[in-house]
Amino acid sequence: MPPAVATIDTASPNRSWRDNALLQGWLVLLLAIVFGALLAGVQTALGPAIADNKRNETLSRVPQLIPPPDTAATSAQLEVDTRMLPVSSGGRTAVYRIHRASRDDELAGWVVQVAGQGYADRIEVLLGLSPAADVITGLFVLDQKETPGLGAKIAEAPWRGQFAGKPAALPLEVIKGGGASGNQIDAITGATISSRAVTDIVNRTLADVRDQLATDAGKAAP
Amino acid sequence: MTYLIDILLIALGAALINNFIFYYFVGICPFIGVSRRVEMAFGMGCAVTFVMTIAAAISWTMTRFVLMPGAPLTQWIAGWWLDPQTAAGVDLSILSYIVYIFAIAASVQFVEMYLRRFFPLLYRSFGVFLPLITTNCAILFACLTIMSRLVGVDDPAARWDLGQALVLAIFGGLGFTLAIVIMAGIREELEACDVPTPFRGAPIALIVGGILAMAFMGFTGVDNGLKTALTPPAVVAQAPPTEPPSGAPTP
Amino acid sequence: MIIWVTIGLSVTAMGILAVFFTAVLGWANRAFHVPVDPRIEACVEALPGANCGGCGFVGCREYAAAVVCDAEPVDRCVVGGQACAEALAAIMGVDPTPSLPYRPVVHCGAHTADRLLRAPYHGEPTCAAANLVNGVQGCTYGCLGFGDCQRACQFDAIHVIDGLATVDYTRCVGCGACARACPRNIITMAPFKAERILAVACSNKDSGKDVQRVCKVGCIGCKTCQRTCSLFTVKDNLPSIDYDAYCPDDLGDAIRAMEKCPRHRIVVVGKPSAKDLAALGDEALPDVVTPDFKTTVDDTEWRG
Amino acid sequence: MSTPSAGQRFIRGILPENPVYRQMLGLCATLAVTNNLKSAVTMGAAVLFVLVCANLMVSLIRHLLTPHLRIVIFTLTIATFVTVADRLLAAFLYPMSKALGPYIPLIIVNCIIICRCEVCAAKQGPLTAVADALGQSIGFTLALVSLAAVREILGTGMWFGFRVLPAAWPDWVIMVLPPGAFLTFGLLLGLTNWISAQRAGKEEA
Repeated sequence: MPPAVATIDTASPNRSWRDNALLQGWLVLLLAIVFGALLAGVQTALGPAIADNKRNETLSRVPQLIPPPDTAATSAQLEVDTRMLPVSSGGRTAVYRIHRASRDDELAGWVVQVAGQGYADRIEVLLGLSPAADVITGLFVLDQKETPGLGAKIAEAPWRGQFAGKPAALPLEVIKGGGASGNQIDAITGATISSRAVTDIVNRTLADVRDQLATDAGKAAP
Repeated sequence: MTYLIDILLIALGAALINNFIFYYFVGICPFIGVSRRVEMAFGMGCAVTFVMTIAAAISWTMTRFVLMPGAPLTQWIAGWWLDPQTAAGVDLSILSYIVYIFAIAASVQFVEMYLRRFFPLLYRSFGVFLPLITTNCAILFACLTIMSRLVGVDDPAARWDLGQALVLAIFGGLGFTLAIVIMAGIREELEACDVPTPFRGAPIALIVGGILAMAFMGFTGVDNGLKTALTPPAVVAQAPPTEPPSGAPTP
Repeated sequence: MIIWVTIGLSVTAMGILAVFFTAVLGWANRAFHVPVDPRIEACVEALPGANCGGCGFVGCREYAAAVVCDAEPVDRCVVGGQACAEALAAIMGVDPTPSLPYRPVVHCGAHTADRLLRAPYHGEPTCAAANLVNGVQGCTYGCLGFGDCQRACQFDAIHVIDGLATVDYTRCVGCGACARACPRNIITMAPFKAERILAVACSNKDSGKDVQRVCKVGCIGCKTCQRTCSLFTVKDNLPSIDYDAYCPDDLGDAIRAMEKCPRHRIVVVGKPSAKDLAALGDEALPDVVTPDFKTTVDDTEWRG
Repeated sequence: MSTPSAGQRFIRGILPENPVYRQMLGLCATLAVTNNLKSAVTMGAAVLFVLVCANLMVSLIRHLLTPHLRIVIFTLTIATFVTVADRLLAAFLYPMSKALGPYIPLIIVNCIIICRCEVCAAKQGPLTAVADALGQSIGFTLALVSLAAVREILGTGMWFGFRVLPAAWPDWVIMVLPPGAFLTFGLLLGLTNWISAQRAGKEEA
């Protein structure tokens, strides 16, 4: 039975007191206020839980992108603080979210969270850099909507593992047909656009933030 | 210049590439239900585009100034009781769904009364669709996309302004109309073909819709290619040669 | 403290929003108040409400609005019949005089035998489908004979006899469903100023030579009728009758035009005359088929 | 026809009047989230929660409804419960909430809920309304699961995460993409029509 169509209340003019708009809408008013209060309560109750869900989702990845402590002795916990770093390059200011990971206040590495345009839609990645920001320690794809089965392979370990250990100074190139060396990355067969998109994002991030991070690292390290 | 490219990309994306029906699956109920005749479908399409533009305008203003976590109006009012620091913690984004649906339902009711009064002929042709539009997913989806472009983006420059929001609404509506009119055309021809009895009506419409979705899938990646083509070479020249062309952050 | 401010703010925000929208809707409800004529509601009650389309309108409300606003004749409602006509007349304060009945006229006279260049057609047996196919029969204007009109008619008043749609004027109520259903639009509604009126039984607009190639009886556009009687005007090799100027009593030269027409395309249509009835006198009467009332005119059942 | 009782409403919701296959309602959600089973079941649960609460609430205040504000009141109640469901999901099942993304709020305009409010809740008592809500949402979840099972098995060869088809079986990527949703649902709908036609045929014969 199709939903009944909302009929227009063409009340004939003689029903005066019913015509006052507020009187008719009192139920809507009451409901709106009651629901406003209910939702505010839900917000205060669940708000923090959701916030740290969001934060954990990225922070839980950070330890994997930070090189293990060279001396196994220091088993201290990693502290991570996040700040936004606006960078203006080529007439466009881009804002990067930088996670600075330090182990008992000795810089352990950087993780940059950045999003770029992929083949179908946005790709958001976490890029791990060594303390001196000269070697890429790893890459993790947070969010992508590439074609499942093809482009979606950029999120899987074998492909994104290639970035670990690559030098950060030279821009990376994507090549087809395997045999990548130095600063080359193997493209996923049938998804070169997605592979190239991720590499472009990495190159652009490196070009924008590398020197800033290096100077920060220089300053912070004793 | 890049603002215009942004607008073009949003327009193209909403109308063809990420078509509301074939890519995001919103607005399927009218797509199956109302697309029996082309003029009915076109009427429905225009009504949806019209109401979607109004809803987009209302939802952008409400989100930008009241519902966003750092919305200026909320901060200003909260500032009366709280010191600015904690006032930043006040965030009404939980009200967004209610505000959008309230705005949609009210604007549909308002448009219906307005049409009934000033354009009786227009009302007779597609007035009957208006109550159906309140339960149409496409309009709420447009508001949600606008919200995600305002709230979900942490880089203030990439937030959408009213122009971009309206462009998304108008071209999303046109994409919806295009899809539903194509479907209506096909279904009118379908009347004359002998479809096996269990597949008559909705099932055959869905299968035809699947084929149309495949055709529309051919558009994926067009906006990406267009962006790299349209990025003015001047931007590339300044950057040091080794650095790849820095495309504008995603629309 | 921040909790109370959040709750307070959201409550006030929702309150303001609700007040604003209810006020706007309330004002709009009054400002855009369409002066609905109470008589329309009364008429809708008087009508049977079956939305059958017998009056030529989509539904009863449409017909009621037409009766009230456009002074449509009150006796159009077929289902309601005389009682309903009187009720409407009472509401409108008009006397229920029977108005001019509109009846369909099929502008084609060729039976299957008369049609040339016919190709064997095994497609969907409906006029709508056959109309899409090129070359089903030579004449691209005339009746296809697949019976879309017969299916559209709810009063069993039009039948495809020997490939040609023929109207049974004793049963026809003039609802126009057949005219709407014909994909070639060769059924038009004509005002019957008398029981039987003249009509042109062809709709082929090609030149004479082409017509003869495709049809044995088609009108060749010789303009004899136009020369003989001013009632006929020939445009694109096809005569048409000006029904407004048509008056049934002085048909002198129109009848002469009918006789002089070489292809006999000007015919008399309407209820069978006494002579036809006499000719059929001895035949056994077929059993009466009661028409099944399909109530919904347009069966697009929209479910959600 | 007499207003059906709670039991009838419940039974009818599951199969005879299945909201998706019979009444063709709520198609937006059905096609969108059924590319894998986990999100289909979560969507079913969310719709169950919202439908039960909304039906209960509406049937409690059904005597106060004014005719022309009816739709606005329904959408308001449903929107509130959907926001609550969305926040609960984000708090406790964050990965699922990210996977479903914009389709949770789209439950608000899901035709099933507004239709059930109109048809059943606004006319009958709370008990029948809740029974009807349960029946309809179970029917809806069944439909989602049936569609998601077909699409996930053919699309990725997995079922709820376990590998069902041998790895050598090429994945039909189309099944996970939008066109696959249309085609699968069209074919399944045709199948159900055919089955019910057979059964109706057997009963008559």
